[in-house]
Amino acid sequence: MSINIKIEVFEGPLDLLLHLIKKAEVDIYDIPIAEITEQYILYLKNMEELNLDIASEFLVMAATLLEIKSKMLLPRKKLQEDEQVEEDPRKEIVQKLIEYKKYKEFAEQLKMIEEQSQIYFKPPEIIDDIESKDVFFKNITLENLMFAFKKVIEAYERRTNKKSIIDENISYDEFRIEDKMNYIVGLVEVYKRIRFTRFFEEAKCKLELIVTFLAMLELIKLKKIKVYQRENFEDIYIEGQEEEWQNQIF
Amino acid sequence: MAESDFLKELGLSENTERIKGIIESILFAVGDGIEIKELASIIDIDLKELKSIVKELSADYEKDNRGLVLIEYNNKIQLATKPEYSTYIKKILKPESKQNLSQAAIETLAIIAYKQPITKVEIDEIRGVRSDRAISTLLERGLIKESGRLDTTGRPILYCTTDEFLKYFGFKNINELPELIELKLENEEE
Amino acid sequence: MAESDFLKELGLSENTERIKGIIESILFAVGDGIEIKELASIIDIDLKELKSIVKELSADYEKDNRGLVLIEYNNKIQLATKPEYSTYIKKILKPESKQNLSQAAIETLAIIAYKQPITKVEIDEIRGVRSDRAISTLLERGLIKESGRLDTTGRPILYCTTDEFLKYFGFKNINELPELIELKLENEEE
Repeated sequence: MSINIKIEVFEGPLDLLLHLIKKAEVDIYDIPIAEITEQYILYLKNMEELNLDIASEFLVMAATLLEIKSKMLLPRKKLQEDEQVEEDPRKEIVQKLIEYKKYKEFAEQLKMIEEQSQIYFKPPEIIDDIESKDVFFKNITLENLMFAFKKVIEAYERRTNKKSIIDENISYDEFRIEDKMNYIVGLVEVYKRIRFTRFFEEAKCKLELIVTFLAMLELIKLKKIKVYQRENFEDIYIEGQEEEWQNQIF
Repeated sequence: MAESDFLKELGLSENTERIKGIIESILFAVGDGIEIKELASIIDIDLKELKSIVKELSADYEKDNRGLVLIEYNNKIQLATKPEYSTYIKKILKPESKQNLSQAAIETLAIIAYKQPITKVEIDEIRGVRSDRAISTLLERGLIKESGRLDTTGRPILYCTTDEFLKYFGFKNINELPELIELKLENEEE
Repeated sequence: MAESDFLKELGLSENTERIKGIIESILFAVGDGIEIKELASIIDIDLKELKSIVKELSADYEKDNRGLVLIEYNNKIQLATKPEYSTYIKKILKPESKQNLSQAAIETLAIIAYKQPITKVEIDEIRGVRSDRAISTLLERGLIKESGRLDTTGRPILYCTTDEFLKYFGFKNINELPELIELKLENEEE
């Protein structure tokens, strides 16, 4: 008899045994152990001939099958001697096979789902570093910012009768162009566009006015700020140089 | 007045539409499952209301002009592509982005899914072979995870399935799994 | 025949809707820009026809119930979330930055926003309490910054708000703020 066994890959001895049982079309609860053992060993021999590595588990199973086979050949003890029905030597292996079969069938279902369910997911968005510097607070909105301001101003005005806080400062007779330049640049940075007169409203003396004006001229020279007027006699505005002011209304 | 009722209705439904948009944008950005509860707190909306909007949204996606579906598992929702358009996606995505599991891995997964939490020794016992490689593949794919240790000699690691597993196979939660298997097996025996 | 023309029309428009769905699913799965040419070859459709469908699709996304937009650049198209929903997305993608500002910090921020540039002494004066901690919190959070020094005794540091502050409240520039507050305060007094 020519051996024409297609060498399939089996996941393990249980997988192979299930295959042989199915092929032999026998009842799993009543395995013809001699026949199945023979086929099992034949399969291992075929694997050997093909120089396939045989996992040790396959060999252990071969030994187990041979042991069951020899047990099956022993004459059965009489039932009268013992109340208990003697165990079928195949019982353990059958239980194992049945349990394994259950999971194998479930695995088959999973495989089918895997092949059919062709859905794809999208990788999550990565928020870059620049954005991650953003801060978010749960409890702060423009509304409560205004409310907070209104409250503190009211409280302040109840405490004092003064309108201007700047007046509280003691002016010092040393106004430096450098400081005024920083001051102007700071303001321009904050407000982007400021009325020219704004810089002089807070001046406390003539000297300060002059120093401020000089600082402004210096900044214009350094091209740090722009001064412009839409029409004669209209307000003069100061703006940061880097601003795209052409795009604005003026 | 009927008119004001109508306007109120209109306002509410406009709001619903906007919330759908918000949900979509969040799910798109996250690219993963998100708990419905968390979503409700982010949008600052009643959980019950959100659930009903999610249901509507899910139905919206069924239209032909939509390429996405809303999947649900473990009280999470996630966006995914429509299965019927997968042929087109396969054409552009690299094949390795979706590799089917080996027989050993899928058997091991089946056992873990059914018997979780379970140790490697128990899995080996059921399969009749060692499952080391299958387990490490499944861990790598994020389909299973370690979940504590058993209180016996050697304190072996216990394995269980992940949300990724539910998502991958389209199960809503792990509880429905054993029932599904049992049901299937019974039907086959008939 | 007019009837068959009508049916043909109908068939075509159904097909258009389906192609929209296919485009959406591809863009979603890819999660990046894709060349329109490549898209046309994947869907196996005329480039001109695709471009007109993409245009329609882009308009579809403008509806309220959509959370995505179709962006175009370099003959590529890509899906992105709608900018107006970004606050929600940031809430979930960066949960660690969800913090509350203290009342002291809010008050201090309000004063600086309105009166900038302003010194710590002036802030303390208005609040009636020391604002050191509030100021350092605001500096840390990047909502305020130092902007030079005042020309008086001790040359105290001046504080002003940052671009971050503008971004957070959605202002284009700081000029909008005092006017808004003025308006609001007047309205409240009415």
